Amino acid sequence: MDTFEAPIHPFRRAWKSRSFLIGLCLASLILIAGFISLFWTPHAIDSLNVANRLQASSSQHWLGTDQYGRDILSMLMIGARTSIIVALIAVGIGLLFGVPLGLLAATKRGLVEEAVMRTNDLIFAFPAILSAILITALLGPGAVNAVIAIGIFNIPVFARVARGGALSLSGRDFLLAARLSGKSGLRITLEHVLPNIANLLIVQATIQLSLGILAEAGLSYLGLGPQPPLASWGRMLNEAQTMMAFAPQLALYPGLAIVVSVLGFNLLGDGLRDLLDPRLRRRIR
Amino acid sequence: MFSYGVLRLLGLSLTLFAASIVVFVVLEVLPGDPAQVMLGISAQEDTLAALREQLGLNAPVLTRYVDWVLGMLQGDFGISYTYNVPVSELIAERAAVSLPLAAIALILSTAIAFPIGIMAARFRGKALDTGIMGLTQVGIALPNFWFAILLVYVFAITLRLLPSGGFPGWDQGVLNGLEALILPAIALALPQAAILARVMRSALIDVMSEDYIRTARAKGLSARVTLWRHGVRNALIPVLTILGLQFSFLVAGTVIIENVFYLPGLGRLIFQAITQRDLITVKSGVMVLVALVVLITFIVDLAYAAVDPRLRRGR
Amino acid sequence: HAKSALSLGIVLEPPHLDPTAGAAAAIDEVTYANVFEGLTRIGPNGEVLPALAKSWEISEDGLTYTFELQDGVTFHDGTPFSAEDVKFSLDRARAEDSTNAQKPLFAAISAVNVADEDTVQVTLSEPVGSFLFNLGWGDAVIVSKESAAGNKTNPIGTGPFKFDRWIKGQEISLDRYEGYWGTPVALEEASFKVIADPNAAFAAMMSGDVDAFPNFPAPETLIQFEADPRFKVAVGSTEGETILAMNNESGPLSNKLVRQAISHAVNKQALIDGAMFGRGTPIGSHFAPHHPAYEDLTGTYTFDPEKAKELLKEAGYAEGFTATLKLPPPQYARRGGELIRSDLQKVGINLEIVPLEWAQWLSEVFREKNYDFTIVSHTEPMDIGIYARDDYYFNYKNPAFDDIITQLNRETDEEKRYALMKQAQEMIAADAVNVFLFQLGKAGVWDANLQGLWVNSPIQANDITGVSWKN
Amino acid sequence: MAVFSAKNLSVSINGTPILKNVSFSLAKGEILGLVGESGSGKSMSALAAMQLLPDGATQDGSIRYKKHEIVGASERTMNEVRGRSISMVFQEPMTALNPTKTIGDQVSEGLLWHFKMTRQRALERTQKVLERVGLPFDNHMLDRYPHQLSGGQRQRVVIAMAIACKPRFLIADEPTTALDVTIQAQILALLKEIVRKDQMSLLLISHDLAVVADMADRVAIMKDGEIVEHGPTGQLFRTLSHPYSQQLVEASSHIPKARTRPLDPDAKPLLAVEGLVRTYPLPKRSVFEKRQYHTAVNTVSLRILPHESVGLVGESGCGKSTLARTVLGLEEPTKGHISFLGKNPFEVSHKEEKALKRGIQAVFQDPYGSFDPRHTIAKTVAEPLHLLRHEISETAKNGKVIAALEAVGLKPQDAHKYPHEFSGGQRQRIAIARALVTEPQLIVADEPVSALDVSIRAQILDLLADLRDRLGVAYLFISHDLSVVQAITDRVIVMNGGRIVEEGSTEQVFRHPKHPYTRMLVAAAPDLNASLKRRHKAEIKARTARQKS
Ligand SMILES: Nc1ncnc2c1ncn2[C@@H]1O[C@H](COP(=O)(O)OP(=O)(O)OP(=O)(O)O)[C@@H](O)[C@H]1O
Ligand SMILES: Nc1ncnc2c1ncn2[C@@H]1O[C@H](COP(=O)(O)OP(=O)(O)OP(=O)(O)O)[C@@H](O)[C@H]1O
Ligand SMILES: [Mg+2]
Ligand SMILES: [Mg+2]
Repeated sequence: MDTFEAPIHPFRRAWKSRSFLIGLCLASLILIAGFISLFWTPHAIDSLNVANRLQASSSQHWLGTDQYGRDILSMLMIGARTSIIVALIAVGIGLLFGVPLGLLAATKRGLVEEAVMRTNDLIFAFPAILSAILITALLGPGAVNAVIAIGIFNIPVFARVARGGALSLSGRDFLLAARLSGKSGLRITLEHVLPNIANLLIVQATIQLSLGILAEAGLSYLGLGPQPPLASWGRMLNEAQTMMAFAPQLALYPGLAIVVSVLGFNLLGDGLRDLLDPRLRRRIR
Repeated sequence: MFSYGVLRLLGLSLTLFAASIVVFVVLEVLPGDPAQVMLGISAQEDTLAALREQLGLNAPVLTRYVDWVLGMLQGDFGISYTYNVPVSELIAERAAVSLPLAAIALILSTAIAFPIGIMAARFRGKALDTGIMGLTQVGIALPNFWFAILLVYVFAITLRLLPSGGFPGWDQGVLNGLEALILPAIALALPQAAILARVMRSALIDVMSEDYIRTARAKGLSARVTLWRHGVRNALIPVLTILGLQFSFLVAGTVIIENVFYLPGLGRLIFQAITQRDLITVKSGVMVLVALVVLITFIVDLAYAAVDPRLRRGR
Repeated sequence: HAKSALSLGIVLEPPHLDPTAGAAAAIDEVTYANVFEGLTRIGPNGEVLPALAKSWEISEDGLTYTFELQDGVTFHDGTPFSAEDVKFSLDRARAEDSTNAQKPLFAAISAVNVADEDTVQVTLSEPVGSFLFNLGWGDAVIVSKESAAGNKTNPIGTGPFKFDRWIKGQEISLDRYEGYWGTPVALEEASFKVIADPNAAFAAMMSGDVDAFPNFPAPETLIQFEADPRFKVAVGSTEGETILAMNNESGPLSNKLVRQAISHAVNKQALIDGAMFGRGTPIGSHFAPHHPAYEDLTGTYTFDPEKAKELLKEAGYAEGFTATLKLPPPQYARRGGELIRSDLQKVGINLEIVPLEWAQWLSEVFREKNYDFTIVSHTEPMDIGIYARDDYYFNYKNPAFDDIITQLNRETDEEKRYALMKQAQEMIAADAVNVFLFQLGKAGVWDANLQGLWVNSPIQANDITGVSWKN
Repeated sequence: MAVFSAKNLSVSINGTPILKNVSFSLAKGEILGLVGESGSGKSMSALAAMQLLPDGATQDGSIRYKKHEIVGASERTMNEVRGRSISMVFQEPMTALNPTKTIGDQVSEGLLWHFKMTRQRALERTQKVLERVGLPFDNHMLDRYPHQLSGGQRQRVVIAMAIACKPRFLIADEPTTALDVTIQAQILALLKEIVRKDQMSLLLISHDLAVVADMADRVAIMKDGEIVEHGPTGQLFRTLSHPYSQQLVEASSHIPKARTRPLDPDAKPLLAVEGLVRTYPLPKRSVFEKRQYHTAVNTVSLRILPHESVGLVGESGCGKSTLARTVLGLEEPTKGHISFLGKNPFEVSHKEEKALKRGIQAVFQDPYGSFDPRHTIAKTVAEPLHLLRHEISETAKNGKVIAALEAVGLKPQDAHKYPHEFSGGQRQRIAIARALVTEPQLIVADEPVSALDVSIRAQILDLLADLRDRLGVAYLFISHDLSVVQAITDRVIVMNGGRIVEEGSTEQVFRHPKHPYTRMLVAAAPDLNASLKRRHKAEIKARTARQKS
């Protein structure tokens, strides 16, 4: 089995992968919407106008307005930005801490490995949502703390992936060759190991991103996520629930937005895995 | 096998010990005074002090930690600040809801996921597979609280078939209890089933490309028989991991669902206890959950050995 | 045959069931008048009614109260009720090591004497105008010496319902007490179901899982109940003055002009509409509109952003400033916060919203006074006196106001009391201590066949003693 | 009449033709050898015979078992044929067995499927079959799991599975490539015996001409999905007509040209190893157990002279690679002393260490695995120059890389390509170029050609011989393949169980092996010429016998 194959440009094949393409479309939709919201939204959302509330779709407000008279489309766009930023930074935290830890565990073995892996177990042993609630109780709700709460659980995930990847490389002769060239362990890790597990990490990152979006929605739903004036899909959903009977659009749109973005990043991750992870290619044998 | 178990158990207790420190420290620095929460805004300083003394909040940190841990080891989880009853009693009551709920959800998700996953694997690349996999993708992306709300809307409010939430207690009849758990269990199970089905499918596809499957086919076994006799059992190994993770997730991570259905479960107990600063309940409750997760991991490990003889040591 | 069971939704689960040992309103919501009774009780419209005390006499100087007790009263465990129990209960509440959350209610009592089996004499150290009202609080109910210690989990009182069982996190059920001394109640059993989530409350009500929700947590859904003949929606008042509290010592807020500017900048009607879906009455000071001494001051600060900007300019804050708005969990606060943030932004004041749990709110805002703005509803009845308290979290210091309250506390004459109350209302309004937003409305939803539930909430209680099903 | 025949069989997968008009047939009791290099379509032919072609395959032509047409036969028919009439032994004994089922279950499964019999009966039959393939009689065998057996035992189980239902036609796809030579010899003997006794027809697939020449009655040579030559064994090898066949035979007994640069037996040794021991801790079975150690290399002493080429042979797991890693300084010895260029690499200063590392480089077994797929050839070959990082300029570095590439016969333009753009032989050249770039005195080559096809192997051996003479490098040449070692080394060391059991000049050791283990090894090693000679003798004997009668 060739676990780590040549860097043939997998993107040429990308156009043939359905899930990659659909995922790319959906994810880009969300990403672009979020990005545009940095500069422009159809309406400002931090100025509330109760007189204008609960309007149906119109040329003014494409998706109508919410209970405070805010433009729902604008809220959704900013919500996209919020959840992607939260999820992205949380993934960043996971990568930043998890990958070095995983690589350390794989190269140092022995006690270091034991310590890293046991810490992983420890984090995994804490039920995620409850810990997130504890963390937000400790630090107060808000975007930053949602990032921390989600990010902490990304660390062991990436540590595991990095360690697994590094271990499956460990028997490979090119690492021995590099050692014969007098290179230090750190250097070998940076030059050989890291680039070779990059695929695995990218795939995992996409998946964690979609999980992060879901987690952010869950936390916001409980009121522990980003706070107003920032819009957040989970909070929109929570606030809309009781108005479902007379204003179903309020609950419908953010729900759809969550489904679309999670679906998008998931499909993207799946597609990337098909393209980059040779374990699947092995089946073509 | 035996000494392997002992070794694992030793590691697990170490995890528990570390967890107890983490939990204790976190709650130690958690802002908010339990006494004030209990007595409200009109309470006077001396009343507060009296209550704090009564709750044992004035003892030194180390003493409190040691007392707590020693207590737990003897089955004494402390007395809830708010409810004023032994925490162990509270947890037992709540577990009587959460554990069956998780179990039903798990059974449900397995019952849905296995056939679906196996079907998808059998008809890999065909329309059926594509359809199933598309559905599971949506299933994964669906936030379960959103799904739960929809269920309530349809089955409780519109059709009035099932209760919208709440739990009557098992002493009101097992049937009534089950009835109350159906919707929450479905809300929990479906997204999990989607994940499980995907894992089942990909594990099975992996296994079906193994050489020993070809060997079995070379013996003359038909494709279907090969799948069941040689495929499914070997595919169970990765599936077990996910099952184990899911069960702990289901037991512990149901705060949101328990809120939607106002079920008196473990997750909500802890959630409430945090907001009420019922620290002893939080501490002990979290420890029980952690222990549960750890225990399930252990059981999954043992189950591995049952499925995969390579992991049975000592032979 | 007529239904005789009631299931009633409550938002918060009581931590325990002893009203004499905790501040949680949820304790009273279950036990008040149903399980426990005091010497007096408060009626559906806030009036003081006799309860375990048949009648009373007040001495000329207002310092001695003599209570004549009801006969034939027994506790749910069968022990007879007597004057000794009254003495025990009051002494226990005011004792040094008491954990009574409303200990100040008993602060003026200097002695409780048992005159005979059915008569109790309470002596005060100074006259307290509201003493009979105070004795009607849930915190002043009479408990028996034998069972007092166990009341948290197994409450034993003298009321028409006795405690049956409590499924924690789920429901508390009561059964009719057949040995009740007074008029027997119509209901045979009642259960209080804990449903915190507004959406779940809506679902429970709609699906008929609960019969009544006297304090319905989702005002936005009421239209749907109103449109449905199965339900009755009763809108009443509460004692909850909802205010945008300001830390009168923090930076710009120490300037009266700034506070006045803020009072002008907040659009209260929009707030009531937006946050409460219209369920709330505008107020102009810290006083309940249904109280006879209420004075309508809502015109003091009309919604006028331009005026607000001018005042800010005058105060030297033409450019505005930045501050925090710390919000406790209730929806009126969280929703109102968003709207107020938007209102103040328009006059140049930028608020950072910091949501807090109650526990954190209590320690950060209430005790440490580490806040600029907060939104909270003060639900105690007749609590304008808090503005005179030293070290209260508003940091409001006005000796003239303190004087008025001292006088009010001494005064027993109704007329004069009302005059003082009006004066107090005007003073804090003029000082713009806080922004007085609205009187929290109470919206109850119940089965249209149900009768006898309270419409208003003079105290936080669900008195179901008069509830029955129509045939 | 032929038991089995394929006629004009063509197979393509997703449009790519894999087999082109392949025809062959087997008579009752006949052994047909199918040889050819990797990827030539041998396995695909076998899979077509079983109708177990991978997804996406389309086939054309005809395959017959006795009178039945197999191509396009229904799944039900095939399920009756497979295992019962046609059976197959797969290459990798570990992966061919289901790890979660017992041996008894797996062998009896086919019996239960094809015949109406009780489980009890099936297990009795299974026991008999297992005995037949030479598995020790003990009742526990049935209850064992694959991981509890050795490689040779596993392959016997796979054979038992294939012959349990007494099929008339057996296919063995590289049944011995994963095994040591001694075990290989046993398994081949077993197959031969079964075929003879049961009058079974056998299609034996192998890349090893010697094996096929020894076993098969007739031989077919495959290349690129076609059978290029086909005939009775002895005759075919005598009259090879197709150029590819000739090339193949020539390559598999290729001997590079002899050494031209003479050795100086009195020179100071380049490498001297004294009493080297290397142990590994074994995993503890219980917490309380004392830790056990496995001695991979046990008191080994050896020396290598400048320019000398020393071979190290021995069976799998005897400690060859461990010894190599220790010599390379990648692992510390547990005991013993190493001296390279007169210094102990584990005790020198940092600076001296660099110098020592420059002097000793390595070439590994798998030419693909020894490259980082993400680095260009230039970067890969330049990697050891890291040792000279403060001494030479970037241009000098490039010059050295180009020189090294040229020394192994590659073009300078190749430097910018990636490993996957090269063939197996080119890749191994690149690996050698990397080893050469620091101009080392000693190259440790751990199985450098065992992953390569015979024709490529011949090229690489030539290259190594050429470098030996041109540059004067010394080799420590590790291999389990005796013929390779014989071809390129001056001296041979034979290892068994971590110890050196015999040592001497190559010729002497192979010609007159002294140690019984060496003797066994030499005897078991397949040798094309020897088998052909044997076969020739047998043919003459048969002919004279026929003439006599
Ligand atoms: N599943 C598949 N899909 C596409 N091509 C395949 C597949 N399996 C094998 N091939 C190709 O078919 C050709 C013949 O493969 P085959 O396995 O028959 O070779 P072989 O002669 O058995 O080689 P080896 O000695 O390496 O086993 C090769 O070029 C291979 O790449
Ligand atoms: N890192 C290690 N830890 C534990 N045991 C090891 C380790 N490396 C090698 N061994 C053991 O040491 C013995 C010798 O291994 P080594 O790899 O040197 O064998 P080899 O002769 O090269 O075999 P092969 O021909 O299969 O490559 C084997 O039994 C092996 O299992
Ligand atoms: Mg092959
Ligand atoms: Mg080796």
